[in-house]
Amino acid sequence: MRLTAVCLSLLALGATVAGCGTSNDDATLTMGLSTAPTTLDPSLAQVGWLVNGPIQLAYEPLIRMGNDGTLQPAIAAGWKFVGSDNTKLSVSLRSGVKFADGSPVTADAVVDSINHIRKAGGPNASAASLISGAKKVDDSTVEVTATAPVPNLPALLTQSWLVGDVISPAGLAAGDKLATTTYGAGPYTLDSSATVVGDTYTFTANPHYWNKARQAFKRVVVKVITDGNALLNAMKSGQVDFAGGDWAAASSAGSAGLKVSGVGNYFAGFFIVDRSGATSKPLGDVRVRQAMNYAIDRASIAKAVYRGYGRPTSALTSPGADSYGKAVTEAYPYDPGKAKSLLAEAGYPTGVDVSLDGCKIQLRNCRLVQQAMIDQLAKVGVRVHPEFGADIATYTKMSLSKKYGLVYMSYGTSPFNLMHTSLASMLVTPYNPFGDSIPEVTALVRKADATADTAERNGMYNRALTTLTEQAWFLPAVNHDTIYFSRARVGNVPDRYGAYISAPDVTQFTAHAGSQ
Amino acid sequence: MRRVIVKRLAFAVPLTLLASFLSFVLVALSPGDPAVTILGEGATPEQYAALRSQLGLDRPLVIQYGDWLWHVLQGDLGRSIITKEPVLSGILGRATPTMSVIVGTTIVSALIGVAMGIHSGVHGGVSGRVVDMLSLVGFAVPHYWVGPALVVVFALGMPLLPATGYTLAGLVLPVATLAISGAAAIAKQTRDSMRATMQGEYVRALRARGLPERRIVYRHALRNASVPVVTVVGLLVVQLLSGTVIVESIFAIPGLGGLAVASTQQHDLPMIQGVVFAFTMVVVVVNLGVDLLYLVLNPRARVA
Amino acid sequence: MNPLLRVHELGVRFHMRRSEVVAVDGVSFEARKGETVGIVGESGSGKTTLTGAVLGRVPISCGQVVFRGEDVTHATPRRRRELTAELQPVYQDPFSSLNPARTIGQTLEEPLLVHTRLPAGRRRTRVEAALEQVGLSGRDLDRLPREFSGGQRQRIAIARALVAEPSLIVLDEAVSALDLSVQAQILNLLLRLQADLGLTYLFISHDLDVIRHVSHTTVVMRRGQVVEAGPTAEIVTCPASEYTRRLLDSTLVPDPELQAARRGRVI
Amino acid sequence: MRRLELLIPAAVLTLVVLAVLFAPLLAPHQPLEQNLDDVLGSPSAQHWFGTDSLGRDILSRILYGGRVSLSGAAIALAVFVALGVPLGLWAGFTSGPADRTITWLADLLLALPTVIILLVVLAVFKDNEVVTMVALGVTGSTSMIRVVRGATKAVRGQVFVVSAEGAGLNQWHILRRHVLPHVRGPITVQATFFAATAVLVETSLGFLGLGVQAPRPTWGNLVGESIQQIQPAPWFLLITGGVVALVALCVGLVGDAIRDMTATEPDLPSPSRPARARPGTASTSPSSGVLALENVTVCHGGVTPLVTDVSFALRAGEVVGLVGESGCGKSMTARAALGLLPDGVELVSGVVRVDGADVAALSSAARRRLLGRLIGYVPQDPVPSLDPSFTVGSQLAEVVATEPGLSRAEVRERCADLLRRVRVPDVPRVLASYPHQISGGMAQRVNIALAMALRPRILIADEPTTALDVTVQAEILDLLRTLAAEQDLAVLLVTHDWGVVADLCERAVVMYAGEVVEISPVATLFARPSHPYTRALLRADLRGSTPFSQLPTIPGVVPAAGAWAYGCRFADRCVLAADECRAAPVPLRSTPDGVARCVRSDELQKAEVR
Repeated sequence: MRLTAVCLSLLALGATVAGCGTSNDDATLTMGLSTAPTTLDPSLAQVGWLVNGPIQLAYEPLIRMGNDGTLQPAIAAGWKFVGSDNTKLSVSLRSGVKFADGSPVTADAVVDSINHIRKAGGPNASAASLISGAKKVDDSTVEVTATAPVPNLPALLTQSWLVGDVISPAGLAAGDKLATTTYGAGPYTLDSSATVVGDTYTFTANPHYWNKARQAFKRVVVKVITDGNALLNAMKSGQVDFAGGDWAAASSAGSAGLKVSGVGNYFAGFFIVDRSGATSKPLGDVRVRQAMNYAIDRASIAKAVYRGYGRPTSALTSPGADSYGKAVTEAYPYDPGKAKSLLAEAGYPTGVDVSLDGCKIQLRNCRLVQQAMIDQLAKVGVRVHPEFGADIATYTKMSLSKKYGLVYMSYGTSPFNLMHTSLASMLVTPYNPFGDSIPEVTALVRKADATADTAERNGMYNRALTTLTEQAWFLPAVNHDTIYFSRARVGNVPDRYGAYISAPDVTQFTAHAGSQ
Repeated sequence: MRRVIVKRLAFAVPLTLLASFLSFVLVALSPGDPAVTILGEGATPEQYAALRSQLGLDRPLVIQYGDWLWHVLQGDLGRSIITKEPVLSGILGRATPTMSVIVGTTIVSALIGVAMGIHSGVHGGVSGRVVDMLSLVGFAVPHYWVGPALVVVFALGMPLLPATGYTLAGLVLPVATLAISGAAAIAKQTRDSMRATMQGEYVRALRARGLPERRIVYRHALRNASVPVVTVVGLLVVQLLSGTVIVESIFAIPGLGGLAVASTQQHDLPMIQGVVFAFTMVVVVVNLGVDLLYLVLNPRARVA
Repeated sequence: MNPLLRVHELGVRFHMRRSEVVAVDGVSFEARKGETVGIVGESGSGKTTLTGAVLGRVPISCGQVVFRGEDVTHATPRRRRELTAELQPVYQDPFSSLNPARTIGQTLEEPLLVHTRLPAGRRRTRVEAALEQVGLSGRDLDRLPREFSGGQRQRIAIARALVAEPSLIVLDEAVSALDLSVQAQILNLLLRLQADLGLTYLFISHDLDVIRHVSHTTVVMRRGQVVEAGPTAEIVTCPASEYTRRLLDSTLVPDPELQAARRGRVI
Repeated sequence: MRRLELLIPAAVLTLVVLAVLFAPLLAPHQPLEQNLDDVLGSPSAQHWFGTDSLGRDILSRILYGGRVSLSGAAIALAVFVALGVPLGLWAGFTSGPADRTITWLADLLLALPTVIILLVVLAVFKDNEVVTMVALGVTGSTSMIRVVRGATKAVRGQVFVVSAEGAGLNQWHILRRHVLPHVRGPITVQATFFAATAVLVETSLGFLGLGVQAPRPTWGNLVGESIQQIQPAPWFLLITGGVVALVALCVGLVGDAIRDMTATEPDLPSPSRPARARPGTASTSPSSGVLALENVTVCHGGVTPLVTDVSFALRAGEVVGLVGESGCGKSMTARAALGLLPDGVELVSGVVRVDGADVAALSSAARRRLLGRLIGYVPQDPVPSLDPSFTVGSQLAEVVATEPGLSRAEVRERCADLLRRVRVPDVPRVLASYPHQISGGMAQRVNIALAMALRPRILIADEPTTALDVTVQAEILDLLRTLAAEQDLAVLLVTHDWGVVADLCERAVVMYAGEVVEISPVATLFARPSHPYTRALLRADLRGSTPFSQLPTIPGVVPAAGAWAYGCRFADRCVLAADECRAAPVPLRSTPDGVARCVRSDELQKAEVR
């Protein structure tokens, strides 16, 4: 009798569990995330990770950045700078666009949304702070003003930087609920009933979406699978259609029939943040910092750690970025002999000791790069003493504590004025905790920002980057792709993405006809 | 029976309080900052400070704990600092998968373990040795080893079962992974107590009354041998609460173990408190269940 | 002459959860030096609790235990330990009363370690002497209990009691678990030791025949109370109480005819 | 065999520990030496275990990593033992408030999620392995506390501890000398299993990316790294996980072996000498009885004889006493008659006939059907012989219901009737009672009712009144007598009490050292015993002795099984023993109304007369 009771409860359990299963039909796209999004609120979301996938699904930006890097009209039908100093952008709004709740997207709603995000103080604060305000010009025109010349102001209004994601008036009034529900005008809308926060987010097509051509799926399910192997297994067995992957798994995924694509824009290495020698006197000497740059065998690390998806680089720029130039990326060839002699020249023939705010979490192979670099630095006499924070928050706090000469670098390519703001302006950031800056570099960047001509502007950015690289403020090793796997049924997945794309925009994918 | 329930429940109150207070203090004293988790790496120190004060994290610990407790007493477990999700729904959403894994593992482990234990305890000899050996291997082989191996064989090699996810079929592999060691522990205990019970005088007397051996083993000896086995099963359930972390990770099951790890790393105090609360409740309920089972199984415990 | 041990109106109560159990109720008797007091009773009569109270193992609720004129009813733990040199127990089961993991020598010298400051050599001599007193040899010192038979183990248990040179030995069912021939050996030994050393025994047993053989005075107990007490010869020949008579009638006689007659049967 | 089970895993463990200890000498490479041109190389001659993601030699990393992991496990173990043992001892020894407090704290520790504690400790102490392992030891210690407390409580109640207290030892001495040695077994077992758990937990933390961070190798971060590389290099995890599993397995095996060695063995004589063939003796008893044993020999382990060449028979309605001291084989004989010999003991030769049929020739099912239906059994200890978990009624019904075609009501009525027949007052209450709720005498009545439930023709009672009070004993004996007479029952009564024999039996079979030495009608036996052992044992009985007199005793002890003399087994203790007694085995010889195994029976009779 007792056994029967057990069996019955087991059956009951089975029924509940079965109810939670996700069906994987043609109309559903299932994407995998390795980290749970901390919030669904665009004003508080992190920039640049696939983690933003859920937000991209639900929020329509003013301007959409295509996966190839081009800027495409979205809620904004068009945009242009007013005047020639890149400070004022006039945006004309598309008519008839509605939020998922059916209310219209008005100029007032757009202005309120931009101003809300600007002031929210989220992780995106440094980019958002470049915008000083938005105001309604007429019912179909909004003017966005920057605090200083910002030549890439339109890019800030894309889904990549979130500032242009328009939140409905209801959403702005919703307070904390903004973090767990969606209030956008995007192609999909969150189905809270089929959502387990931190695990599964189910989105259904937004019936009011303005551009039916962009709604390739009826449903998009976002599953959080933190274990990389589990994620890959889920893809191999057909439970997930699209997800980020690991370099080590790329060949195995390829042979299992998954498409492997790389988004090429991350730098792995160290920031040499203590340029005045506060934590370790030798770091104040440019020759020591240069010696460290000569000590790194970038090609070997790229090959061993990123397996064909990484390129050696001496500078923080990628092909296609505004500051790119081949020369600066090859500024420091691998030359341990030169590294030693530079150290000796600087007065440290027996080597130097430096501290590192190291990387502990599983973040873009950071632990391997870090170990390889520590080993190579040790060979020329730079003894690195790492400490590790348990999570990104601790890691950030540690670097801001100004106790570390080096800070681990996992940083994506951005337009150069943004990179300059967070890396080399007076601003205190985890990448520049001492708030260092070089006045002539700052002046050069300011001048470039206000230059209308693109080629001329990019030349100036490259010169500024070259100076920072010559001063050896950074110790990058590899410019690497992040890897994404997709199943054959997902179409329109580009082989290469645009330079500033840090994570694919899944709303641009299509359902591959006849596949599966 | 009522005495036992009242005693256990009375015990549960201070236990819950102390457990929640200890975990609150421990986590609060550890480094890490939800403000940084929320704002990311790019905010200014002033912004962090403002958020911390908005979240009430700048108040003295005792006040923070008292505030939490006050709300709990009113039935409000609060919201996650990070995701803003209500703690209660977060816990409930995660508890179902974890509890299904635990319940499944417990049932499978108990069935297999008891069967193996009976066999070894009653028959001994070579088969007993084999059971001993199997249970040792089950104990020694790490979950992170068995889990992936099972996935490779049953999910990728011959796609019988899903590799990940929380579905009925998806529970098979995680439960199998955990049940290997669970069954091992139960088999060991069952064998030992069956062996002792089968030497009991009443077993000899039952045999002398001509009762079938099966009846003696399953109706009489097993029931008397089951008290220590129930204890081990109870301990297994409690250990599985934390023990599922690895399996949840391997099979991508959204469970309490993963929630405990994530919320600890994010310093999400309300959520951690919720997890600890849930754990404590499970411990209390399991202990109560074990006590009640004792009463059912052992008439001598009933009067006293 | 003052009695060595005087138990006066002794009462022991145990508090259960809701009720109070009176295990021993108003028991009095005296034991004179060199004599044996037999305490006889069936299970539940309180005789074991009574010995516990005398040995200080069970808290006394009322009444008095006087040893050598000293009121030890509520002696401090320290005084109690000192008293153990004078008051030694021997228990029923020779198989469980010796620690199976320790050699005979180790077990026997324990009382000496507690009560004396003798050097190791002298301790060994004393232990050997005690062993010889009970009919074993000093060669057995380094052996473990499991190498001895039940009777030998009971001899060892008696030797342990003797080592501390006590004046009173409490024998709690000390021969009940032994076979007939061994029981006779141990009784002989106990009687001889009493004669040689002037020991006083408090002899607890359920077996009236054993009590009759060894004790000078007998206390018959039932449900915690004394049914009757007095010189053994009187009690076994003309019992005053109905209960004692029933006890006597129930004992079996190793003689078929006699036994049949006692049971009112005819062969 | 037992030794090997300890030696092999212990040897493997020692090898691993030594290899780890001497890693600087043994490791073929430096543990941190990278070679980015040879990452994730498969096992080869150069790198036996292959290379890791930065081209480091995995074998060397495992050797060096073991130093952290094994010392970590040692630390956790030390804390586990240092905390768990004293607290467990304290709780188990004192009981009362200390016990309650400690148990409560242990429960609290159990309720706190280990994961959270370890995570917090790792965060506060920046991946400090030592502190983490200390924390693990603390959280784990609940199980040690529970086990030690339980074991201590068990030892605490032992008579030898009470005796030691009686000897005046203080608590510290008692703990150290008497309790600790007995709790050592469970402590060792717990400790070994925890040591293995600690290794597993350390590596599991590595799996979650926690604990000591690379480049410094530990088994934990090696496992963590190999999990990341499971796709390109599955053997990496195979090796790292394999080392962990091997160590855990060996530690577990050592623990198991120690447990087996410390577990108390049943007190059966160990096989020593093969049974020597006794000269054949003619079956002296007629096989006409309902129960007949013919030349029964029972051995332990196939070699040590416990009972040799026993023959006797019971007629219907006859009560026969089987008498002797412990170790003489009377219980084993009774069990052979029942066909319920303990494990390892078997009937080597001879025949047991029930109603004329050779029991050994029957199938085991048929043999079982004899029990209860033809043969009933009354045990020595009445209460422990009843299943404590079922009511008297349900145990009775279980037996009664084996008779087919009875309705529930009929079964119930039969049960009540059975109890009435064994003169149980207040039948409904007893039927509803559990064994612990009734007195010993009542329980023995229930046992008799159970034995009589299927109306057997033979009753085998093994010391049925030894555990009872005298007043109750008389009642039970009367009951047995009535049952035997009313139902024409053959009763085999095992006893060591001459009084019981005198009271109930018509004949007695006297056993000494595994063999029958005399069979006589009781009147003859008590008046003129035919064997010196019978006579000596009768004389040793103090009933009828002069108070305070020295009793006649038998010198020496009953020889242990397997240590029996070749000739007369009693010769060494016999006052009449002569050379001829020791020369050859003595056969049973007829006496005027029975048999006796003595060459000097005649002298004995004369001496008796004198």
